[in-house]
Amino acid sequence: MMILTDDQRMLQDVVRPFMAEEGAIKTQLRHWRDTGCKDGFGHGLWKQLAELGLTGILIPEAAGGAGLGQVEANLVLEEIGRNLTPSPFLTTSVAAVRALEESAQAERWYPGIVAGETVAALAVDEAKSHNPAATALEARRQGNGFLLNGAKQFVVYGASADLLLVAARTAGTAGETTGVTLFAVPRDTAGVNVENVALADSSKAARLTLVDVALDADAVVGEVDDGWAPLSRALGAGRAGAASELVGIAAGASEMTFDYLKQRKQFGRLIGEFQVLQHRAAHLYGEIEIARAAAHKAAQLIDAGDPRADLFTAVAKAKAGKVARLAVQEGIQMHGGIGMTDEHDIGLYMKRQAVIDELFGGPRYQAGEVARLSGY
Amino acid sequence: MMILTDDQRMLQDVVRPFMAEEGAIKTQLRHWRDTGCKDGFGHGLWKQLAELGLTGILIPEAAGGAGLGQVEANLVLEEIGRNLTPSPFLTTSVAAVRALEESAQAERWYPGIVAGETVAALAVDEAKSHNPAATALEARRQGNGFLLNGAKQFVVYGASADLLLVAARTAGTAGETTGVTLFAVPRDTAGVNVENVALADSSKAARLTLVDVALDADAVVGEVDDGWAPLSRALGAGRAGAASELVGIAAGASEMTFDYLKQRKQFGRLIGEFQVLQHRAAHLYGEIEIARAAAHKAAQLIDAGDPRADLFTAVAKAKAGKVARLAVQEGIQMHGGIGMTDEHDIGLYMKRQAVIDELFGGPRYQAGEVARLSGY
Amino acid sequence: MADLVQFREATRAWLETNCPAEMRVPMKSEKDACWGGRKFVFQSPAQKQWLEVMGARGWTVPDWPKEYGGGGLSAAETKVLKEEMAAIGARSPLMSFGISMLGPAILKFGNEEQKKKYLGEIARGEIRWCQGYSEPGAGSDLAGLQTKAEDKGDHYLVNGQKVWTSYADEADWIFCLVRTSTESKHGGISFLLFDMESPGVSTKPILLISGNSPFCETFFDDVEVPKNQLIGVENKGWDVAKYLLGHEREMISGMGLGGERQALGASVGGVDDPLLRAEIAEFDVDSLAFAAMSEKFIDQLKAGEAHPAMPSMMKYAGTELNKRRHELAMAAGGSDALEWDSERSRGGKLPREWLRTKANSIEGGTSEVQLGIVAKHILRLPGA
Amino acid sequence: MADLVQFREATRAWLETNCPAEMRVPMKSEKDACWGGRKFVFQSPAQKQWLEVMGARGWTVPDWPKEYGGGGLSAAETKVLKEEMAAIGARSPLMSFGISMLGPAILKFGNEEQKKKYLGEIARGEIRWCQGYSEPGAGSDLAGLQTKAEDKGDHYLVNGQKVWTSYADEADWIFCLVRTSTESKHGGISFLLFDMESPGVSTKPILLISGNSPFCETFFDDVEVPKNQLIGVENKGWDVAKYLLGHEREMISGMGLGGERQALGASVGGVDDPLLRAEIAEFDVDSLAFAAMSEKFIDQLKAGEAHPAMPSMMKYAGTELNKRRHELAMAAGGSDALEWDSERSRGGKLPREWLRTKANSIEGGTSEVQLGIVAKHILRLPGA
Repeated sequence: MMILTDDQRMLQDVVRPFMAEEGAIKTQLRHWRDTGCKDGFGHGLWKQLAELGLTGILIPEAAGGAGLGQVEANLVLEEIGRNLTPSPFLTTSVAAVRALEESAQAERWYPGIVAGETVAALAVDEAKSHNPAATALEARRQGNGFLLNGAKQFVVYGASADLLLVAARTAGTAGETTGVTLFAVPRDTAGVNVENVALADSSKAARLTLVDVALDADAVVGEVDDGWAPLSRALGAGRAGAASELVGIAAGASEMTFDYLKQRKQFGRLIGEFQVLQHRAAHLYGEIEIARAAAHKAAQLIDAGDPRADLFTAVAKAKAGKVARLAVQEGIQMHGGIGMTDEHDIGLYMKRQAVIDELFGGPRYQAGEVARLSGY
Repeated sequence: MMILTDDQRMLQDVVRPFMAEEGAIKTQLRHWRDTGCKDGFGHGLWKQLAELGLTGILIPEAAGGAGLGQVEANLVLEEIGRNLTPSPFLTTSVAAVRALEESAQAERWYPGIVAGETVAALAVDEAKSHNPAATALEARRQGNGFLLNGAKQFVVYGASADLLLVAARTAGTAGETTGVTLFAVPRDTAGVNVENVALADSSKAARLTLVDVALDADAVVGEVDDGWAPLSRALGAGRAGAASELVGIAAGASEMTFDYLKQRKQFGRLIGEFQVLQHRAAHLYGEIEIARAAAHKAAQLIDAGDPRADLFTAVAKAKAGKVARLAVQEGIQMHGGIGMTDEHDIGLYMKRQAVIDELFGGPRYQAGEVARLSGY
Repeated sequence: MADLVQFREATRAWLETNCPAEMRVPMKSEKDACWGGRKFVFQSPAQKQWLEVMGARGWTVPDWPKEYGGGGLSAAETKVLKEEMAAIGARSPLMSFGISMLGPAILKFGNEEQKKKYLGEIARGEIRWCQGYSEPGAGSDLAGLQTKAEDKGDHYLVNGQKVWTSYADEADWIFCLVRTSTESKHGGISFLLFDMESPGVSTKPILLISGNSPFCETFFDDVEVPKNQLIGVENKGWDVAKYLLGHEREMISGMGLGGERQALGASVGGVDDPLLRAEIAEFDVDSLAFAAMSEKFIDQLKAGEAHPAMPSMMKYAGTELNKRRHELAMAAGGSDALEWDSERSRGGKLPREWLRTKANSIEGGTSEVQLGIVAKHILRLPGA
Repeated sequence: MADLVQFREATRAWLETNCPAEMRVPMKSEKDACWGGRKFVFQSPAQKQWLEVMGARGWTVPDWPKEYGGGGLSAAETKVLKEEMAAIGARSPLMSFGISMLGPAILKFGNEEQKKKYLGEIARGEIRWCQGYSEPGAGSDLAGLQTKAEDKGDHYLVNGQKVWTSYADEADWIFCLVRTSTESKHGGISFLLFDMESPGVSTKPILLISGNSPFCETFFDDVEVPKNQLIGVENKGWDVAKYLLGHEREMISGMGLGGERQALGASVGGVDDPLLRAEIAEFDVDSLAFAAMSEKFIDQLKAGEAHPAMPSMMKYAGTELNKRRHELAMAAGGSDALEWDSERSRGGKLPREWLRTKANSIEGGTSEVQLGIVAKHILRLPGA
């Protein structure tokens, strides 16, 4: 069933107005950007999300969470996308929570996440393009533990994170999925050097340099050499969630644009009367509906543990990225000059789209996954 | 200088009305198609082209030809494209003539081509997709000569050809450009089996099966193992020429469509008044201009022996193919139902476009060449 | 609920007994379908028998009322019947524009007498129907039709011409839009039914660029149509037409919804060219995303939550996608796929289907018309 | 012909003597350009000297008449001068909207007194000009402007607001479209020049999404403009504007024409992803084809054979292409390219330039406006 259940609609009815108010562009994105906040997001909002039970949305009820699924998390992310709300929700409550699932580390970190006190970040990329199988950051055995050396980039909100989930290579060579091990690394561990980098959308991502970072054996999430399992879980959830965030970005940008078409006059007519803009708007509307359905499907398959989940997650991330790109491009073009000014919000959608589109693999990476998973 | 010289304009002024009249769709394409002609083109027109001095357009004046260049050949091909005139001009007067250039075989075959009595065909492809380096048809040395065994396909007008130019492998392995040898094979040579295949555009292409075809050493065009040189010359000329034919197809289809926009009424208005159709027509117009410039540039570089000729030939063939595809697709869509009927000519443009687009390598092959020649 | 279980068991038993083995083999093409009607030549006794037993029970149209020849089943029972038929691979006993298009319109707009007569014939597959909507020169502007029906007291005198009548040369009756008044464009249209064997009716197949001729031109020259063959109210035929068009659009938008969920790249077999592979992967992203949307759309329809203009969005997106699919299949087929009649192009099926798809975005309302509908009814853009 | 050879030799010798070595080094960015004007701070004595010697000779505007400060050169001589300057890599002595836009308009529409005064100042780089065309809310509908100029006898009293005035905060004078009559939309516009230091003029930079502020809002509050600063005829300013816009469009359409002929795939350095490589190859096909078209367009312009609406086609195609180029450069740059201020994104140049390109298809007439012009003036479609 591809339509929302009553419970899911209730959740949406709570989150949508909440995010439109508390997570609004002016209140959050512009505020933290213009005050030069080092985190790039508000801890207050993070706490509010916790109070709504959202930070632990994927955490089992037994562990104090809401015990809901990817579909529900995606509903939250669509609203986050719509309002460009800066928040560690995707990386912490979705990706990291899924990574830690059923591991010993979950006990340590889940309570802080549920309480809105802990922020977690995923440290996977080592080059400008996403390619987790290429993980090369070295984790050498030392005594009972490991010694980590190497670098990571595009670690979203890494400088503000308490917990870094670091993919490292314990065996094999770059390009192989076996031999990757996932480590839970507290950010204040000795040898972890963090460069806080501002991105185009004024969110923050860290570049990490790990120099002889010594970890106990229990820092391993899942099994040694078999970190691909928790990592894939985290990336799958992250990608499906990013797809919904992109759908939200597309929806927010296009709604703003469609409204503008009904208000703005040129050559004595509302620009929405021009047939070319009507048809482009109608096309865009349809594409957003399709992307939303794809993201929903991916989330459902993840929740069902269906083997097609990876395929549809790649489809959803690629499609939502392309559609959101179309939405922001049409948004700026249809707004004309005003859309190029910092004062107007539409440009902020373009910047955020670019970042989320790239996160956990851009549309071309995802389309390549679609081909690979389909056997061609 | 990218605009035509006075001489080139004079040539165009002769060829354009000639082809519009003698080469018209009704007179040629439909006539030969509907009478089920085995050749798929008219020998009468071929003779007329000879009388105009066009069959030998690229043949040196000393050999009885017009001694002109690719730019001039392309002007002819644009008119051929515009009228969908079925003719062996591209394969014979452009590709084959360039292949034979400065070879001993030229003396034998040029006079018949100049006279409009000889038809030549290029036998390169061995699989559904163009890939000349993959040539595998075997040419084994036997005595002073060679014994050829293998198969070819998509040999345009091969069943009507007097001369087949066959790329064969004398050394190396499929994928290597060295070790390919080009042979001039009279079609009536023993062991040459020809299957005449009707294509979607009602032109004909042959499938050849060569079984122990014995050839003298002087059947070699150029040097043994170095057939890549004449083959590349022929393919380069063929591709640049095909680019202009595609520009002609695009121009013919779009002119027909633009006229229709000015005549056809829907919802009480001329459909050309609808802004969406206006903008799409304007876009298409621009694309055709660009494709024409690209084809012209490629032809000029070929004539100048410029090292960038291969790059721009690939650009031109790819661009013209894409643009012609857009033109026929927009043509059918803008014509509506009537365009789907066999009675209307616009569908014929779509069929011809598909064939010429594939000939000597489709747009993706060409774009791949652009990447390769640009070093990425 | 207990009733439904019982109904399922009874249905299963009945199908087991009554569905011939030959009718449990999947159809290879549209040619294997049973179209019914006066001129239809059954391909096998089994095909005839299957139609007869199903027709007698009203299960060709399970959810129509019993008094009009239907099965009188509830929505839940209809679903059970379909599931049980699917379970044994039973073919549809009857393909029919009467079932999919005309029937619902008669149910809504016809009088009692008409319902009794026509719906029964449809249910039993006795009459094959064709559609007389489009006219030469009208194109997307359906309401601009010119075929004239003059009031001659007890009958209409019909003169004019239709095009794009599917299988008009094989159909028994036509449902037809005619102009009974010129006072207003939409207000002067009426909806008539008549026998294709009426004096003055002639048809001429249209040769398409694909080489096939599934459509005809249909000519009316002083055709007399009794007045009791008017459906609904005179001059209000546009309401009937719109209702019926809605059905058609849903049907077309649903065309690509069932199958084709497999990745194209997996079905074309061997994509060596990296640039083509890239394009196919891009296509598969769009195509699989659309498959998800189709699933959602069907669920929305079932739940009564689909926006009335949503079929336009689906029709537009689905047909444009289908055109792209065939463009890419042709590209993957290379010069093999260009052969008009050879085994390499599956007997010419590859290029012909490719050409056929070009009509997808024209028939049943062009892509441009669909986008206009979305702009107007969903986005509510001014002047759309 | 002999004269031309002589002219070339003389020019070469003069340049050799007078062009400072520093002015033969290629400019690194727009910031190295000499803009002239009252507020301009020369980057080096060489820059100042180069402007002075060229300005004194009239060679900043070699083909303008000598009596107005130009070089008085023929078209052939101008070409020789440019070739000789290019041969030694000489920088342009002066970047100026006065030269590229206002000058030609004054030459065509100005009176003798105006030509003498303004053209000379432009030629010598004494006055830097900015353009007062667009107004808030007007957008593509330039002629809908509201800035009012009331006739007060010997002067106009100007009130209103302009936007998108490039470098208004650095310019000395403005050329400005104002409304002198409301009787007709296009018929009530006049073309005024005035000093940006006039009382009542103020400017406010506009912060763009790229983080840069090359444009201003400009406000006029009871600005008094002497009547002899009207160019052409009162209420006929739209003719001047159209003439000038033609120049601007040609300039913009020519922007991408010179350089950028290198394949993008060769310049981004290492395309590992096969899908990205495919897209870049597709782009390079379009881009190199457009390079050929650009070459042809320039030749057509020179030969006087370009259709008057062709710049619209070029502007549309060139700007859409440039947007695509930067989209792909960003994709190739991955997460590095998203860094707003780091060395990995070339100090933020990569994302800022990408964002900047989004205005390409808006400024100087939107892509939609250009397509409309092509549809109307080239294709002559009805009602375009």
